[in-house]
Amino acid sequence: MTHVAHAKPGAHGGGDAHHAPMSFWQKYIFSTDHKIIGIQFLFVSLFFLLVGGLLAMQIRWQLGFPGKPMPGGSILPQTMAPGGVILPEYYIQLVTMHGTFMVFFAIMPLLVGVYANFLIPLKIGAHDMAFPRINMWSFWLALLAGLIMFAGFFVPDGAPRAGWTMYAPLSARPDLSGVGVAQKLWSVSIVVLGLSSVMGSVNYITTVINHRAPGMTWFRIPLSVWALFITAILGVLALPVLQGAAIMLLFDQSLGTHFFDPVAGGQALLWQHLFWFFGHPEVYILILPAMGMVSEIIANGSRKPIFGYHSMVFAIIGIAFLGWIVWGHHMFMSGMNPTLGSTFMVSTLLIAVPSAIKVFNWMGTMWRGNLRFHVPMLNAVGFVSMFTIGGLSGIFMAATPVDIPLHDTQFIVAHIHYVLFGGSLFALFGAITFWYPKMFGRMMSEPLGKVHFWLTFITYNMTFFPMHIIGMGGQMRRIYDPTIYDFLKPQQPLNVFISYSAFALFAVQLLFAFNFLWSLKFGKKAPQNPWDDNGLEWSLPNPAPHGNWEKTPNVYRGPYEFSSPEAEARGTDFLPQSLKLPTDHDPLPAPLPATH
Amino acid sequence: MTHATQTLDQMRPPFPAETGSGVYSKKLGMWVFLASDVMFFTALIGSYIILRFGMSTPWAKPGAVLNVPLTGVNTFLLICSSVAMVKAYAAIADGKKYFLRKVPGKTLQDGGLKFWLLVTILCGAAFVSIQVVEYIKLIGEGFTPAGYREGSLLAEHAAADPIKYGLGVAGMYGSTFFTMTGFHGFHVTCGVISMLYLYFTKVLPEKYSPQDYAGIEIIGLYWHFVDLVWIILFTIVYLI
Amino acid sequence: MTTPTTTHVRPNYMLIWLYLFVMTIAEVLLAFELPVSRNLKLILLLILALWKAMLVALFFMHLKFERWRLRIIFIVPLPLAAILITAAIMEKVF
Amino acid sequence: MHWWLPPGASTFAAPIEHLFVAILILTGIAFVIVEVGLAAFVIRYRARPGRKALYTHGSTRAEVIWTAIPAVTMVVLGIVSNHYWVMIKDKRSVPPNAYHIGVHAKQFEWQVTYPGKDGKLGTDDDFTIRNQLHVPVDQPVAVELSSEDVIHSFWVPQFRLKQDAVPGMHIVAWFQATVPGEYELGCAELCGMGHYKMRARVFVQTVDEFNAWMTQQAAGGTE
Repeated sequence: MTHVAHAKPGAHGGGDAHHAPMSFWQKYIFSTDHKIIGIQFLFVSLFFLLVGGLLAMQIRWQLGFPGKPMPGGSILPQTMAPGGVILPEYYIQLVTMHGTFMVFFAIMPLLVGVYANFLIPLKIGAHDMAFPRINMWSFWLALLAGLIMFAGFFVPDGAPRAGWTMYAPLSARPDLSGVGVAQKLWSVSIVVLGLSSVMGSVNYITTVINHRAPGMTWFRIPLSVWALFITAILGVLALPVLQGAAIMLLFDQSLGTHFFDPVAGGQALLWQHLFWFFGHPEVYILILPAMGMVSEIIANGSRKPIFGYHSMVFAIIGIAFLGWIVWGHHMFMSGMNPTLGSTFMVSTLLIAVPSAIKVFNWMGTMWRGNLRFHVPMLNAVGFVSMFTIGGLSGIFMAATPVDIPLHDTQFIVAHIHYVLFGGSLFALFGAITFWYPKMFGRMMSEPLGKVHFWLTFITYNMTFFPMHIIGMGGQMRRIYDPTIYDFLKPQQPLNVFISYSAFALFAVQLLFAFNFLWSLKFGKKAPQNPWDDNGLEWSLPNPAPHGNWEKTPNVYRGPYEFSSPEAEARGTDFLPQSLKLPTDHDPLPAPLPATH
Repeated sequence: MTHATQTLDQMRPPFPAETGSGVYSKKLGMWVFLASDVMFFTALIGSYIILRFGMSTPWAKPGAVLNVPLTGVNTFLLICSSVAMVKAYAAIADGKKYFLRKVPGKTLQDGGLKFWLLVTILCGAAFVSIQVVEYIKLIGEGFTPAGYREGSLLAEHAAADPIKYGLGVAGMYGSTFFTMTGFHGFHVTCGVISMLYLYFTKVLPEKYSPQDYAGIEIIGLYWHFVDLVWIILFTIVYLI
Repeated sequence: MTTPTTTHVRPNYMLIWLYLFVMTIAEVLLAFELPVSRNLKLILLLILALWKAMLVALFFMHLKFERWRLRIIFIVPLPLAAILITAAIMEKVF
Repeated sequence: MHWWLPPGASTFAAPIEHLFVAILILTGIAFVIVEVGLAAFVIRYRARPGRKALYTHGSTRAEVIWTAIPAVTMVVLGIVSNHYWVMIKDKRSVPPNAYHIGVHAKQFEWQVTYPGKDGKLGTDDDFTIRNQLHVPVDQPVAVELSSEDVIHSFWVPQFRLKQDAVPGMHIVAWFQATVPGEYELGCAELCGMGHYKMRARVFVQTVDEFNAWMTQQAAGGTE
């Protein structure tokens, strides 16, 4: 077996020896172990992903079959769907909470909460995060925020009704939105979530800067960690802005301040500026980690070094930088100064450049490779092809004149789902499968994974591609019943088609849920390095023990030395980062910085 | 300290020579947090600037509504507490764990960590107390987050002299003033509580030494940052 | 020790405190007593405030004695703040 | 079933559609390169016994090429787009002979104020009609948008015109209808529970018809 070759003496075998046995509570609930915290995040955010998905199904029912009783809808209370027929006010709650849950409590924690926690220390050779206890608090605060948000469904008037973007003054004035309590819960939840994200991000940044193993130089860091590091920087700088905005919104709702109330001199657009100044970096928080993990998987699946490692890193940094100066493109139709709009248009179009670099470099990595189509690789290739569509459709909206008919229509809904579902979620399906053995010591089912990928790929495109067309036809976002408009009536059959596809897409995801849960107990036992990968994490047993390495590993080379001559000399096509060849010298460990 | 963090401290990983920040993790983490706090205050102060620029009627004249002498005293207190903090830092770096000690040849006694940190805490606590008094007085006069309260003394003054009291901007004035100074006060309170905690768990038991006084340094960074924010706030809220 | 805090000459903290104190007094006098135009007043007050803030950051927070890789952390948010405020103000000036 | 933008009925339709097609071609090329390339690589380079991957860390030349081409394309696209953007949205682009109509949005209706016989808004003979927008054909019309409560968005798909109505702001949007007929005005920004039914009818009439209608309404007095 090839994966025995790089086993390091002392790297495993009772790796937990220096830790006294812990009770169940210490080990799994109030854990400070970054891997357990990652797994906690995984279960919680998968739950919220399911919640978001269920909300989406109801939205699709209403759009496909407006006014018809929803199957099973009769269990909903009279205030939401009497007799199973969705009410307009419930419909807006659905779209609001679908967006909120998916963005803040599913995709963001899945990418950052789960994989920043799980991968950063494992991939840079650290024993844990820099601040394990703050890390634990970050998880519990995120869960608290999620529960506060979830509670919105069960208070009088129901969940918030202002869209996930919470545009003021609709969100600020209960008399206009019709929601009192839940609107405040939204603000409180976001403030708590912001705190959690900042705590997490401070941890990730400090860990990456200070806790790398000897020899793990900046340009030997795996791309996933680079992406997560830059994401953490975005998080630390962007989330406080949203927190500040949410606090002002909360004060408007409860203390009688007038930040967003034009009647008393406030500015309605101020909310949009603050929200999108956070919101666009947030968009990259939702895609950069996916890009990083996909890079990891594509290099592994292609058995080739990543094409243009340095430009990949600079592309990540470039996207993150541009992310701060493009927020105005969400406000092209808002009555913003048109000259400002021109500036934002150019900066937005420029994002195509680093994105193109990434896509072509992924293709360059696959070019003349030896492609192994394991499930993660399938999903990663799916990511590249779908992200490309999402990126290209963005150009339509970046060009301001073309944006006029497309803004706030289903076209933008298609675009965001091509990036967040076709992008982030495909990457996550790949990542979950790829690192599943590291988390749980077992493999997910390969045949089931392949069936899931292909069915998802097909139903996903059937669901979201036609949305471009109905968006071009002019269907506005968040409207309860498109059939009352004459110009939308002809395309109602397409809406029905999308709804059926969406139901199928949801059903296919149950396959993934089954695979995930079933493999926990009955999956094949994972070998130590199931994917023949180079990463430091695979020098540990599966699952890795608390504290990771007994002795900090040394790093001798970059993360993507697949098919190198040295590897071939060993009769394999991979070369783990921690494997010492006779020609390698040990990196010098630096002295500890003084504690003051 | 939990078991896990103890073992982690024992097996702190070595630092690669040519990389890393060159400072220990807690300090680095505090700086990253401060950067994030800058963005938080950007949201609040930025909104104030944006809203003030957007008003069509003039803002209230400095000192018309707010009590500048009182907050001037507050500013003084915060500057004093900041310098006391840095003196505490210098004291423990020199190994002075004591409260006060007689130094030969000098009339004033020499302050150690215990003395200077106590001064810091007292000044900080006094700042918060004065701010609470200020709030109570302002609200009593009729200045609330929603603007000038109907029928209050302030509303009468404002009606008589709308330019001086910025009648047209009362709502914005109240909103921004209370939010900005309120969150600054919240930061000060958090700092005072943390310092009290350190004072009783680490400073009085003399756990800090010239080899390890990370706690003093990072709480100091936070404290100076809060002072820095106040310097900006005092000028743009009270004086302009 | 190789850490910067021990290699540099410690600044005279009480002197910095005196500067801060005097500048605060100057600010209050400027705002209420000095008969200069409003715009000049505004600029002078902002310069004084930034100067004081710089003193605190450089000496009390020791940024003067830190390496650039640490200073940069504190500097990065400032242009972002400037971008946000400038863009949102431009809104009103067209 | 239509698969394209709704048939255009204003002077903005043609330039926007041309730009749309241009972007469609550009993105179409990129789409084909990427997707066909991916498919070809997936088939051609799949793992087979004895296959060896090429050991390479990349090619600076290739990377410069695929950095430069998108960069140049995007800058050109930006310059071209900006021309039309200024034409449509810039305040100074509103034609001086435009016919001004006030549109006041509120939850959940459009209140359209016509200038009456003197052709000027803000005079005594103004009159207001709910949810009906009458405009003359081939005549620039400036819509003066305002909002009562929350943010709404003035959206007539056939005119290719969308503009938010923001409370506290006075926004002027202009267009010139080219095809007489009946259209719909919808709200494109979530404005509350009744967002979906915030619908008004738009009548594009010949100048004679419009004048006749105007006279009749003005005679009927203000509502």
